[in-house]
Amino acid sequence: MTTPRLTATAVSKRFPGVVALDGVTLTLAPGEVLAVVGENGAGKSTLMKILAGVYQPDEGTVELDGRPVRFAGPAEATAAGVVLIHQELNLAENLTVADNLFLGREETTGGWLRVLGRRGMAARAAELLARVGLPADRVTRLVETLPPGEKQLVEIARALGTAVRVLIMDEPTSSLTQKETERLYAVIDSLRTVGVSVLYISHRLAEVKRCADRVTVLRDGKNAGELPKERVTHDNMVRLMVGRDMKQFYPKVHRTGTGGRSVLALDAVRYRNGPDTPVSLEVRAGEILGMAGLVGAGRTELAEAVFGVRHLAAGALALDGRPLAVKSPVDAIAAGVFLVPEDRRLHGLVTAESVGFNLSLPNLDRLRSRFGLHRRAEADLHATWIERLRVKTPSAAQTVGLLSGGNQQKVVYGKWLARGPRVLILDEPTRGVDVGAKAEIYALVDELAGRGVAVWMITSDMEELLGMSDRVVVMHEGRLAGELAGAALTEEAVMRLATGGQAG
Amino acid sequence: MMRILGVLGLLVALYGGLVGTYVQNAPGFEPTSRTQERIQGNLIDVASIQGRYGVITLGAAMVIITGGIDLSIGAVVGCAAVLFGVLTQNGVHPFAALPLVVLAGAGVGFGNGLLITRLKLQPFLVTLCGMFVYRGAARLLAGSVSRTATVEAQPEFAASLQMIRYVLIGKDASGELLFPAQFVLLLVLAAVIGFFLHRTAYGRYWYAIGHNELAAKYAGVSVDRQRVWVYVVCSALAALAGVLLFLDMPSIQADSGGQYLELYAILGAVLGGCSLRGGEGTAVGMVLGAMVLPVLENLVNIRGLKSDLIPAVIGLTLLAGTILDEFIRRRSRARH
Amino acid sequence: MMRILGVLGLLVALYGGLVGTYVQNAPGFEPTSRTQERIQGNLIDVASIQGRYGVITLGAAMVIITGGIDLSIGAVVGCAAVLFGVLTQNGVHPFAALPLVVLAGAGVGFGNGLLITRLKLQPFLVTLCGMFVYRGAARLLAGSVSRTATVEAQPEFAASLQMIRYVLIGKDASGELLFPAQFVLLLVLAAVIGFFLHRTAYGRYWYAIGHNELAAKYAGVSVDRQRVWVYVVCSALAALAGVLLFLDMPSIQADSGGQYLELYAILGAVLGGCSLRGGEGTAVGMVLGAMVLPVLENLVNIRGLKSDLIPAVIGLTLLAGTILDEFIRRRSRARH
Amino acid sequence: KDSGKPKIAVVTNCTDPFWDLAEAGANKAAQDFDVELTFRQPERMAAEVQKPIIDAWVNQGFNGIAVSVIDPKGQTEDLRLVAKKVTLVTMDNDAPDSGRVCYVGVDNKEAGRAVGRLIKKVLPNGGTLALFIGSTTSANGQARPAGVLEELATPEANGTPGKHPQRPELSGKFYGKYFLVDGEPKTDNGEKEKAASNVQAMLSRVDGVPDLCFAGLYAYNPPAILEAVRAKSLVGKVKIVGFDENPETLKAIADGHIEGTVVQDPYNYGYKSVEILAAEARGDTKKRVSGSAPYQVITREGGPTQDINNLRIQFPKAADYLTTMRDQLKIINK
Ligand SMILES: Nc1ncnc2c1ncn2[C@@H]1O[C@H](COP(=O)(O)OP(=O)(O)OP(=O)(O)O)[C@@H](O)[C@H]1O
Ligand SMILES: Nc1ncnc2c1ncn2[C@@H]1O[C@H](COP(=O)(O)OP(=O)(O)OP(=O)(O)O)[C@@H](O)[C@H]1O
Ligand SMILES: [Mg+2]
Ligand SMILES: [Mg+2]
Repeated sequence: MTTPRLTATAVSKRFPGVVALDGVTLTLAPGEVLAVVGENGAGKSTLMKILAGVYQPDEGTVELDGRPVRFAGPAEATAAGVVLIHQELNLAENLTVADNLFLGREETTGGWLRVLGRRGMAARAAELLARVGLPADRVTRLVETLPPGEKQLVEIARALGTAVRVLIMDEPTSSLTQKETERLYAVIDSLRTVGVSVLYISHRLAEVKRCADRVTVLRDGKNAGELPKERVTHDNMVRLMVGRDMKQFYPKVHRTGTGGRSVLALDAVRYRNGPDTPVSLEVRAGEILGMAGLVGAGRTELAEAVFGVRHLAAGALALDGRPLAVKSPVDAIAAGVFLVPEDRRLHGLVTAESVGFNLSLPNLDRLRSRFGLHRRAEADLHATWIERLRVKTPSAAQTVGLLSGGNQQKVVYGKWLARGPRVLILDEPTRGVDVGAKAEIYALVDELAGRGVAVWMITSDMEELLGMSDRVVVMHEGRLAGELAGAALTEEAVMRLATGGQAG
Repeated sequence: MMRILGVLGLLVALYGGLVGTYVQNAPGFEPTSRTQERIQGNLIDVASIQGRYGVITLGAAMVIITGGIDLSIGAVVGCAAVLFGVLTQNGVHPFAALPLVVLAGAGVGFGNGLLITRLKLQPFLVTLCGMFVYRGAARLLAGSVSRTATVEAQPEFAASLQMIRYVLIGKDASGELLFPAQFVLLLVLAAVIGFFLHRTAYGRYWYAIGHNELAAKYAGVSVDRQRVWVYVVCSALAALAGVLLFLDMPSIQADSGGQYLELYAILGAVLGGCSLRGGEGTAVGMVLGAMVLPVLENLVNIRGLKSDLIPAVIGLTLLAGTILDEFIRRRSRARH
Repeated sequence: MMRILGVLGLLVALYGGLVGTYVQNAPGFEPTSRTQERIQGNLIDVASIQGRYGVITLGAAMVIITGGIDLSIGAVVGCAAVLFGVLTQNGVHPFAALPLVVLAGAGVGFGNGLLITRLKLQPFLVTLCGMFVYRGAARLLAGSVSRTATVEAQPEFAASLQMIRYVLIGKDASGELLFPAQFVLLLVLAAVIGFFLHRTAYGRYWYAIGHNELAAKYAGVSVDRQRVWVYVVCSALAALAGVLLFLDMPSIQADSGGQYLELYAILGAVLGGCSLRGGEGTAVGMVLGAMVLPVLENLVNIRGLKSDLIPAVIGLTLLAGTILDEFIRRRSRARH
Repeated sequence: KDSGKPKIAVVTNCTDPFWDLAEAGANKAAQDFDVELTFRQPERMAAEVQKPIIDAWVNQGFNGIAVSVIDPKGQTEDLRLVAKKVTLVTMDNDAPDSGRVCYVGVDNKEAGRAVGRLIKKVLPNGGTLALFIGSTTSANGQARPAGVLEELATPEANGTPGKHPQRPELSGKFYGKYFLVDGEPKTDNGEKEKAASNVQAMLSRVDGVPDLCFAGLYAYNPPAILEAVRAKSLVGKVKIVGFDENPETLKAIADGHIEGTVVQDPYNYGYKSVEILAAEARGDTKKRVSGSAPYQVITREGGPTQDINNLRIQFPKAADYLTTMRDQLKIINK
């Protein structure tokens, strides 16, 4: 038997009030693709950060090629060939793509002067981008002008630019669509053939099935089991992760399906600095309207325009048949139109504040009493929604930014559900959310739709799109490319529209 | 909570030093009761100044909590003092001049706020320009103002001026300081602001804006309106402090009245636990933070340090306090 | 690119106003060549001051690019000037004193940097305390210093001092200003710093740190070391400016030498396109930004404005420039 | 530990080398008369900075305090309260109704007149004048320019607005035969660099005008004027008249680059104040002085003592005065 590329033995890590990892063990062979799955907060990211030198373990050892290592920081790990792509984007957005690709390991001349070899880096940058499927003109673009999906690809390209021997990807596909994900599989396959080991974290179990050689499952910071390639099935993974079987993953219990009355209508809407093509669509009561499109198709921007973050340049909105004027989110929220944003940490949560603070924030006007805020009512609200959404947190006073990604997402839902939506715009509703929580969220959304809430779900997750939508509209380069429902709603049809083709 | 321990420790040390100096320097023949009396008189003087500092610190701290900064505070204090003097000297009754000046201060804050929110200018820059502008406005209004000059020009205001002075400063007609009314005022204002910060929706909005303006916006907070409000309150408090300065000080020079107060106010806020990154700070902390510099200056005065030593001593003490504070916070975080 | 247009417009307007004032005020009998000569003489005077402002602006801007701030610049300038005076007066050769003082400045920056990176203190607070401390250090060193006092104490240094003065300031032995050497120095330093900012890996690190410190850290940038470096450079430049001040001014008082310069330096950096949020700014912009205030003050002086009007006019002009800048940027963004 | 000696304190109006001389004198007197001395130069010239210092001393039970008043009218009431509790002496600037036991210092307006006389001597046939000063909000900042202009324009001291005869673009005011550019002193708020750039801009404006005189009325102004004049190579062409005894000024007078300066003898302010307060603390009221002290006029060559407006005015040589000053400063090592 060859020495494993990487082993972690009995690794533990504690944070104030939380045991994130408790004696976790993991091995990774050269050229192997190992998927790590687990519920939100199971400790996946923490384990990866320990492997990559971001954290030091409280107990346990990490060995690389049989030799014990203790990286003092990410730079040391990278130098040893262990590269981590973080769950959250970590780019210097004020610099160009090329600058980011080589940040910290620039090609330089002139000794200590470290003069940038810009020509050489530009050429290599173009190669790296080509490997992840990005066009060469991105090389000189500022990262802040790229849509989130492309930023994620830049992160991956950056990792490929190093002498990587162990590539750790923490939910690399959460902001990627099908097409880019396929591209990523190809990259992974090519890495595997040259002997690079890959650690792959994802909540999209179909992906895991597609590309993993082996699956390790974490639960509550402990090893919950391992599945060899032939035993990697959706149900097996779920059973190990959650500890029980799960039925009815994409429920359609409460919904009436298409054909309800129109709740939110967009009539030839254009927004400032947006595409020239007007968009018209309707979201109806009792249905979930899915919206598909490639990265950067303009779905997020359209949703933001309806929510009042972007200014309408033309067209009109109507709610329940009455005109709706939205100048800012204040108006949208007053009308009952809520947005669960794509970028949770930037737009969804005040991460430095507590769970309770965030749950209360849009509901404060209802908690008002004569002497400021009605504290009892507020505490009730916190307790109610933490419990109903099963948010895994020590208390309502816990800082939201310290929760795992999925639990953070639940808090975002909680703050809107507490207010009672009429229209719920979900932009990537389950990004970074584990299977269990996903099922809970789907059930919740189904129930809301059944109660007459219009649900507009923007998603890049094909499984979710097909599983949950009653009707799907597809966007391509800022315009509506077509609508699909019933039997016409297939993966192929969606992809064809999304890439600019005609509906079948 | 932990944010307060550092500044509390610093204050205890400073007050200890103060009392120690008195006891140590008391003439041998002096009865203890007399020493106590002198200490008390001195503490009242200090409290009086702390009160005025505190008023502007509250404003600065509110701005800082929302992630902004206001460098025009000192100039607004000076300008407000001069404005109050000029108004009363020209026949505006003090009872009317006081709200007028505070209103003018609010107007200044409104202007700052609009420039920052509508035109999206950087607060540092806007209020730095404001610092020049309001200082200039003060100089255009008058060279210097004083109660004496006002009473000379409008003898019939003497009684009303004295009344305001008694209520706001705590000085009797002879100018004797009877009680630190400014500190009482600070406590009242801090209670009001503390109520808003910690017990109402507005406070939540301010913290949210300071931490993450976008998230606040996406949660339906009218970010711009709240920010403007905060600047309005800050400048109105600065204007109020200007009136206090006028009433308390023998004379105000337009070119230097209130100078540096913005730095002291910001310092007070930061010592009291506000982070300049926004989103942090408590009303209690603000009051404690504002108390530091006046005690420190007083300690330096009564110890009769050489003038040349003073800035270094003040700087090093503040630095030591800051470091102490940081260590206490780290401890508490580690133990948590 | 667009960041520069606003300040460029402002400068063009100010220089236009300056030349216009001369032409308009030229006596009828004066030959044009004589008017030109006078304009030129004045522009040299202005450039000389711009040069010195620029030196500290470069430092302030570098700190700002990495997302920090340095309020101790003015105090370091004053302290360095005094130190240079005291050293030379006590027999240290000017050629040795110059590097020594710059080194001392670097040491100050090193201290600031360590406090900020190791103890994780807020830059605003550390450098505000520094402002007191270094001002105090200057006062402890001496009351005031001057070239004359140095030459009197060490007559053998007269020639070397004059040589340094000629090279760095451009003044001949009689004190006549022959050419704006300080501006030349600024251009040289700006070229060096521009090279580092825009052409080397270090510059990339500074921008990255300013925008997203964590991203830089994860990319393997030794964030703390880079930040310390930047503070070192900033304070070393301030110390150099202190020596320039010593050489250019008749005498420097420890209590006031270099006062307010930190604000002017920050203003220059921001006008030149640095954002106080970090991660933005260009070397060309810094130079242009530093040029604004001296021309503006000169224009105001040349037009013979009443002294009391001057601060208000300066404040409003800067504000107008800032607003103009913002509009140009918005335009360019919309068109993009 | 408490020494049992009388405790005397002196507070000035700001920090300045001028006050170092006073501090030297005060220290000497403290030795001579065996008292404990606290001498304080506050950070900037503002009553709001000075007041808390005085209050702290009063509470600390000092026996006597000497104050350089900033705004006599405004501060009188406050000082009256101080005078009730401790012995008060005013120096440098007086507040006559404050209840102080006496005033040590010159009459700033009288001293300003002496500057006016120097200007007249330099430009006997009239000419163009520019005045530079830190600020005009304090008592001395008002009295000095007023004295200068009164001397030049007696009896019509308010000046007549007008344009410069040869350079109509320069507006200002006429005081007798003298034209004051802009009709007011140019202020710099104590910022030394601004003091320099003020002069520089003025030089550029009056370039080519004959019979020029620049007068600097705060201690740092004359050297700032000289530096700017040198930078334009105009030494001798622009006459400079000063105030106070900045060493740079004195040296320039000795070199013939500045015409003369009017000095107040701050060493004696410090010495005298402490002497009086020490005596008062021991119940001796005989040391009190009355009236204002004589100023001195320093020129390169010096001159015989004269009686002017009931004051005995000395005219020492610059070089001699400089030497005296150095000796005085030795006591505080500056
Ligand atoms: N810096 C931290 N401070 C405190 N608690 C933390 C910190 N980082 C992680 N945690 C906690 O440790 C636990 C494990 O978190 P981790 O991010 O590793 O989970 P995860 O498996 O990656 O979840 P997800 O799938 O949601 O990303 C969680 O309970 C989380 O709240
Ligand atoms: N090919 C592209 N190159 C650069 N920018 C693009 C490209 N396509 C779209 N964008 C930009 O992306 C933004 C639209 O992205 P938006 O986030 O609304 O799309 P999305 O469909 O939600 O995609 P994502 O899956 O990335 O969220 C616009 O600002 C647009 O200018
Ligand atoms: Mg994770
Ligand atoms: Mg999107």
